Amino acid sequence: MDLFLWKIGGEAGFGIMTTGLSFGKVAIRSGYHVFDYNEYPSLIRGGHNTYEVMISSQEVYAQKQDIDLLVCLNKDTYTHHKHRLTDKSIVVYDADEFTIEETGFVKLHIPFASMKKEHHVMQIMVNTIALGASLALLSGDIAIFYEIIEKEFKRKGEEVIAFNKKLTDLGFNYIKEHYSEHIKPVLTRKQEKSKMILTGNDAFSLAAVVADCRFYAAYPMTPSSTVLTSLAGWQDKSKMVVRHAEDEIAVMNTVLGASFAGVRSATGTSGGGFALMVEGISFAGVAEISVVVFLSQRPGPATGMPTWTEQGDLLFAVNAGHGEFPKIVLAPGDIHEMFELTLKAFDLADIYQMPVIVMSDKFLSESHKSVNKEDISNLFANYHPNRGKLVNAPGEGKYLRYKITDDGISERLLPGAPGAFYQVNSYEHVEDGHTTEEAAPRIEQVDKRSRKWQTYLDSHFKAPRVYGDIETADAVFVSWGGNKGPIIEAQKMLDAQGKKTAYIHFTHIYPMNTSIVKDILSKDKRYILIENNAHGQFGKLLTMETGIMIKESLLKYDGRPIYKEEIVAKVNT
Amino acid sequence: MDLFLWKIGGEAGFGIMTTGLSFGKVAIRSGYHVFDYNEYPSLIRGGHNTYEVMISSQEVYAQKQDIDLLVCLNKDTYTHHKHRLTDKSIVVYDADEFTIEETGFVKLHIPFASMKKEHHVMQIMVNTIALGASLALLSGDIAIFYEIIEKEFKRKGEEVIAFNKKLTDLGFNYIKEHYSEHIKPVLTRKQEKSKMILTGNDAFSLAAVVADCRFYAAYPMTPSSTVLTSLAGWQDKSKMVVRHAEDEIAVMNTVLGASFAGVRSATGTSGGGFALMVEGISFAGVAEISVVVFLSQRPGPATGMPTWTEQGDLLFAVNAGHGEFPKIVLAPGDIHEMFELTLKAFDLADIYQMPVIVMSDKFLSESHKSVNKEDISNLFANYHPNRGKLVNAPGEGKYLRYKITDDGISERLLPGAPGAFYQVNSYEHVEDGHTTEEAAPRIEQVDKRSRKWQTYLDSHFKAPRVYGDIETADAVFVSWGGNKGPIIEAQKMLDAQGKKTAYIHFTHIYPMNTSIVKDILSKDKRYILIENNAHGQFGKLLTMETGIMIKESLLKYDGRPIYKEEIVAKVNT
Amino acid sequence: MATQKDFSGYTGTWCPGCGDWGIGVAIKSAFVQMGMDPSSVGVVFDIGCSGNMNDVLNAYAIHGLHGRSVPTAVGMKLAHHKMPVVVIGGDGGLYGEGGNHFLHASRGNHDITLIAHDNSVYGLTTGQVAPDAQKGYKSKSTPQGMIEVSLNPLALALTQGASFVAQGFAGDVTALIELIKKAIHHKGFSLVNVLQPCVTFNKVNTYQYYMQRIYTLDHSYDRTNYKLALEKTQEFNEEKYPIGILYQSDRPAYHEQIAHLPQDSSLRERPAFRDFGLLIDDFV
Amino acid sequence: MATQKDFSGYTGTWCPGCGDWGIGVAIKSAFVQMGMDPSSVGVVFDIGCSGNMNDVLNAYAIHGLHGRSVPTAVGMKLAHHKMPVVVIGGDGGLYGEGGNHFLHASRGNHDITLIAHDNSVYGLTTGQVAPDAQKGYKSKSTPQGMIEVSLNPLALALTQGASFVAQGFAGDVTALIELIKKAIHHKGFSLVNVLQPCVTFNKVNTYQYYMQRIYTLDHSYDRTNYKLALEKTQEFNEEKYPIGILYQSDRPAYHEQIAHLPQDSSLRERPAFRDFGLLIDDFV
Ligand SMILES: Cc1ncc(C[n+]2csc(CCOP(=O)(O)OP(=O)(O)O)c2C)c(N)n1
Ligand SMILES: Cc1ncc(C[n+]2csc(CCOP(=O)(O)OP(=O)(O)O)c2C)c(N)n1
Ligand code: SF4
Ligand code: SF4
Ligand SMILES: [Mg+2]
Ligand SMILES: [Mg+2]
Repeated sequence: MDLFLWKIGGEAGFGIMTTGLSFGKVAIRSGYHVFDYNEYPSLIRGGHNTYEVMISSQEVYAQKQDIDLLVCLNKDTYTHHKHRLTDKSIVVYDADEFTIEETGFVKLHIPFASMKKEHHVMQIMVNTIALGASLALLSGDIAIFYEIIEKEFKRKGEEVIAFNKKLTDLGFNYIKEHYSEHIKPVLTRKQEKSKMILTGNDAFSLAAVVADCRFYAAYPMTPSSTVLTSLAGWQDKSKMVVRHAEDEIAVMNTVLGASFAGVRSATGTSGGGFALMVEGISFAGVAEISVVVFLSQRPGPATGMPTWTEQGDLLFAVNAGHGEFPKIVLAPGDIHEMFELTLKAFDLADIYQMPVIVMSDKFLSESHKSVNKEDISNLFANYHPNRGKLVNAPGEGKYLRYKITDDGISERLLPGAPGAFYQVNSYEHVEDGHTTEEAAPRIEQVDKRSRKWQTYLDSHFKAPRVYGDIETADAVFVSWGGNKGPIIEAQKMLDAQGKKTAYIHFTHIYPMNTSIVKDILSKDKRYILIENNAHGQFGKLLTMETGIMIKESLLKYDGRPIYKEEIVAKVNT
Repeated sequence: MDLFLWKIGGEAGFGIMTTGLSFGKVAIRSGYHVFDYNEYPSLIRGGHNTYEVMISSQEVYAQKQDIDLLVCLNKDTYTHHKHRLTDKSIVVYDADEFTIEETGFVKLHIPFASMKKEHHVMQIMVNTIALGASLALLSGDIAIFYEIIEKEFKRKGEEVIAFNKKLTDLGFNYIKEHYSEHIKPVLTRKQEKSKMILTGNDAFSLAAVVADCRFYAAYPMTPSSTVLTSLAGWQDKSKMVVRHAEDEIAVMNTVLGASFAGVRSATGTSGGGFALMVEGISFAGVAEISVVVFLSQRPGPATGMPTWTEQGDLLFAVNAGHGEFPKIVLAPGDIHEMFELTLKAFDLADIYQMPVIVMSDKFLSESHKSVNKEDISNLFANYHPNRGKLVNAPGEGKYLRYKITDDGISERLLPGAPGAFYQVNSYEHVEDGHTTEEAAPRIEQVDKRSRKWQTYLDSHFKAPRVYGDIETADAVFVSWGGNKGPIIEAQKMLDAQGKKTAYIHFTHIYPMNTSIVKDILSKDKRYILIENNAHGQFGKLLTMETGIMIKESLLKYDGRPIYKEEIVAKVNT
Repeated sequence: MATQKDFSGYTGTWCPGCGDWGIGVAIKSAFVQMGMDPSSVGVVFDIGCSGNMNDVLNAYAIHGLHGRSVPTAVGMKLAHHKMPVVVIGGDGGLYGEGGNHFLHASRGNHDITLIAHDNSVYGLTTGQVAPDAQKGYKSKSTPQGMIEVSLNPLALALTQGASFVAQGFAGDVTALIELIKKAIHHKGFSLVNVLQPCVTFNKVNTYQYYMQRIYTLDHSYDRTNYKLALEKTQEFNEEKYPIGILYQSDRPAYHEQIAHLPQDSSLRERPAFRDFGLLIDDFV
Repeated sequence: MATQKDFSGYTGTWCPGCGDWGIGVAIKSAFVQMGMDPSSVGVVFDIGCSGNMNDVLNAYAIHGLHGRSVPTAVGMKLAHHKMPVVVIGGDGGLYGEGGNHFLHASRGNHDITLIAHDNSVYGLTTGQVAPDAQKGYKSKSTPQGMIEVSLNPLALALTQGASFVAQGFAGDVTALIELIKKAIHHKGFSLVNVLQPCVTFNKVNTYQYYMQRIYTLDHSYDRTNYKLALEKTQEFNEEKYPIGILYQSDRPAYHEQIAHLPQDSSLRERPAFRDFGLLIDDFV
């Protein structure tokens, strides 16, 4: 399979991100699939910033260890990544700025510094030169990048556009002139179905709009902030009301107020902000208010490592909120699942009138992947909100907000409906919503709420999807969330080595149908738990629910995502 | 065994609580053991209030179902409790106010209303008449109650004292005159060792002072509030600084600031307030700041049933805080354990430099039990704080707050020590406390923090105590917290029925030594999980840690504590 | 038209003589006099004795979390701004636990009405001090007297942007009705700080106490004068309590300033957005 | 005596030209000039670009939670009041997330010094609006402009009881040093709101912008006059920024009012209480 990894690095604060994304856009417009991963420090300036893009003619889900083309805008980029070079790697750098002693790969000097000086450009524009050079080396069509420049700088006018094109040419032509022998046919234009390129956060944001979420409140917190800023930026088109509130507690309660009043509402945050919302989640639980909470994890505890990745909040999310009440936790594993599960999350929140948490992590939230545009458009076009038992007018008799029912779900009347009124209540309550401290209604309401879980398990829980065949597998991976990408890619590698594997991919994290799960985990197989955390939290959750303990595990907790090669190595030990 | 249950009930807001406690004090001063349980609504007025006191010449840990003497200050008291009367029961009431149709027990009319009118007293003083009557019926020594009156009203002067004594006499003499045939020798004065009578909250508060906790901050929340108000009230004696802060978030962070600066610090709350503290707990986890958090549970979710009892916050507490870090959760089962474990909690927090949560619930927090005064005095006298690796001055070389050590614990230098400085950090950090985002120090610090757990398990974890003999038991109870009382009492009842039982009582809830726990739970026995919640959370925790699932359970979640008779019934099904 | 009875749920559980009784009557009367009915008004109750009005007052209501009634009400308003939204809470919840929301909702001028029960204590948790108590106030949690100076809710709201700042007295229901009506009628953030004797736990700020120290702002008072209002808010340092509207301005409410919110319908009632192509374009 | 170098940790990671550089220098200079050394001062850093001063400034320090530096500092002070305690944070953390603490710590007059980096944005999370930005401020999170009016930190502190309220400018380090010294020297809650250009995300409130609008409070200004100060705090509505101490009073600090706290040692240093019998007596 063709898999090419392009990587660029430079000082933080100099537009590496934009450059990386532009590169990815060229790739999809040229007919390729991409997956990217970026690293940046929790500083505005002064640290190191990298961006790597996988290019493939097949769908691709994760990056790889070997770098095929490394573009170094500073020395650190080289130093930090030289261990990832092979004899096929090409390194682009400015030999006037620093020297590279090592050999065993292709070194291409481009005089970035003198070009910068000659053309009086800022450091940030050097990226454009480097991008031009990259395109040349990979047989990219410069016209495609021109289109991107035109779109991006439309507002800034012709002059800016022309200047950017010129910078692109500079790099492009330098390669053509000096290193034509190193040019590889990686981005040769192909006719393919149109693609989109987006991150997990983009997918959540888009899906929220599609789900007819009309109110989003948040307080910025990496790596969830771009949901807030995207949704805020789209307001004039989408007509969503987006509010950056004073703190996460306000956020949560405002969202609950809006949801009560009848609009689909959501919020997003990371662990620290989520910690401030858990009281509200408990409130949503007892008052039976629909809400979708997007939780994008980063390494904790506390402030932790804000711009890195981890899956360290799972058990906290599952057990979030004091007291006992039902909630649903979903975890998409890739962009497509983020679309599907976000749409589903809004439906579930309405159907079951409870909090639904959609979990992500920095790796999934901020890595771009290409998806087929038509698939997504169809998904959107065919989606129509299911608002469950929401009604516009009260029926016969006294309206009872918390009416005892077999499925645990009561009719929910839109506030303002004439001829009725009711209260939702954070206290335990009787059917009409009034406070009670009596034993009998307490038990009734606890049981009613619990039945919603059973109804969900019967109607909407989805068993984990299995990639590969468990029966014939030598190793069976068990995992969740963004690890899906590296695992799928590792399976391909192992397959090529003649090793059969299967992957049990959980998306419907909590609650779970224990008999289904028990069944799938009880074969006489080598199960390997893979998690991006130290405690093996999903493994613990599986044990809690089924009693099964998975003995082998690959746990990574240094803030970096799991690489497919690490999985392969694990299997081969 | 002699077990006598006295119960009084009346309208909320009329001093039932004080009366109940006074009754208990008479009992301990007469040489008896007591245990009490009270119920009151989450209203200042208008609801119903009851107080029941068990009296025994042996140590007693819980109330019982059958009421021996029921004092009804209103009709509700009778109606709510008539199902708990037996043919031996006595009911005291005012037949001028309401009539009792049922028969089959002893009905004693006392004209409370006309006495009230005749003597121009407020409703609240009728309690004193009723208390006098109770003492007469139970052969109590009125002089003992006189002493209590004298102590209580010392500040109010002789007149008030005399008047209260007169009211007592009124009830006392009425019984002697009219119902001498019903007098029972329940409170006949005995010479016994001095006792104290206190609640779980009292025990926590006292132990905090003894542990040399110097700073306590809190925001009121039932059923934890009396810790705040007791400690605040003792300030002039104890010199503790007690602060009622603006919210629970302030509380938590203030406590952490004080702890950093070197004083033992604690806070207390219930589920909703705890929810607001979890971000701070995560901070304490990564920054390695010692803190004791007293979590007294009430039925949730959200506001729930504020004045009732439940054990619904266990998994929330165990998993509290985003990210992965060690914490310790302890749960005393009775007053004596509350003393011991609170003292231990302060030591553990200092030794392991992490958050230690002491769990209680309304039942344990607000029920009084008698304990041997000398035992407690000795416990206190023999206690000396173990502050772990706290040092006054830096050693050789650069001081490293987060130095990597084998046991995971680093020296902690008192801020202000000359010649040094350091920072504690909510970000991931290197040994000196400065922020890092590098993989290697991240792994090192995560591992270091985890090792503290291992050290704790090796050095301070205490295996569950077993009451009875598992080998010979027909049924083995598994439980935690305040259920201990009813279970111990149920064991006595079952024993009398010829049924052998054992009780595995967990106090060191989390983390747990899995091999010890596995071992004790793997016998071929009828295990019964007993919890005061709906989800069987401790059972889930046991499964998570050991894979073992306890099949039978007794779960109660109506806000009421478990009664020993319910346990007996469970065993007999 | 709806009557007091339509608004009346269960009987209140307040202590006899509690100021909350009067406030409860005033709120219901105001609702009735404004021609509202329980289906046409949204109420968010905080947690406290004050919030226990939830059982007494019929409406589309949320009995939410302690201290969080304000943001909850903000959400309710934004989702369906056609409905008037009233917050009923105590000084512990609104100014203590929820102080940050109070402050920022003032800035936002959200069109909600706060009826703050100023009793200087935490009634429901049996009498700890509230932040607007007087310095030195002795309570269960401050037996040596509160060290902090009083929180000044009127000054806080005023300096942070509230467009309607008023003070009422639970002992004068007639005047309170008028204030509440004006507050609800006002478009924007309106605070009615109601001096409310807690007969059970507050032995200082009694009816008697207030009766001697309140005075009514008469017609000569110019409530559009910000500076004057600012001065009025300082009077409580001298234990003087002006009753009436201290300040009112007509700056637009938050929801009126959201360009894409249909003012004549509401966020809830507008048609769904389905033109997803507009957004997809960003990602190709 | 300690020097600037003793206080200097790593090199800052702020953007070139960021106002934080100037504030950093001012803080260190103030510490040095006051004869302090890194062992004698406590600092609590909030989370933000401002809080990232943690790597630059040596002290007994806590780099705590976003928005929670004030209560953390309060605890530090109460436990060991001999040590001066300084809070370094941003306007997002101190006035947004932490607004409630700011408000209540003002009331308490806790003896801590806040150096608030007023840059109108959330720097570290790349440029969303902060609550003290001007109404209409366009940012990533408010692309149509902030709807709320500015939070007024000076008025907030002043009306809620802070005993020292000042404003500085990151572009005038010399004056800032003096302000910081006075603030630390002051016994009680001291706020230094520092106008701080964020060159990366705030294109409105630049050095230029402030240079044209600041003015220094001269000797004729009476900083003990509360009313005058109150007026001064309102000037920012007209985009005028007084620099200097707006208000100072000598009401006692919180810890000075705790009767049982030994003033000459500290809570930490006092002998342990062991007379448990005194308390046991309540329970017999
Ligand atoms: C997060 C949280 N903390 C504490 C409580 C406990 N609590 C309930 S009501 C109350 C105070 C009530 O005081 P106030 O808001 O002034 O109302 P009042 O009873 O005086 O009307 C408190 C602290 C709670 N329910 N939730
Ligand atoms: C509870 C929580 N919410 C959000 C964040 C993310 N966060 C980190 S810094 C910051 C804002 C920084 O703004 P400010 O306080 O003004 O400081 P500045 O960077 O401008 O100096 C935010 C929102 C966090 N760390 N914790
Ligand atoms: S405690 Fe106070 S505020 Fe609460 S109902 Fe009684 S008098 Fe009213
Ligand atoms: S982003 Fe702004 S506040 Fe942060 S370092 Fe850069 S200039 Fe300073
Ligand atoms: Mg109050
Ligand atoms: Mg800022």
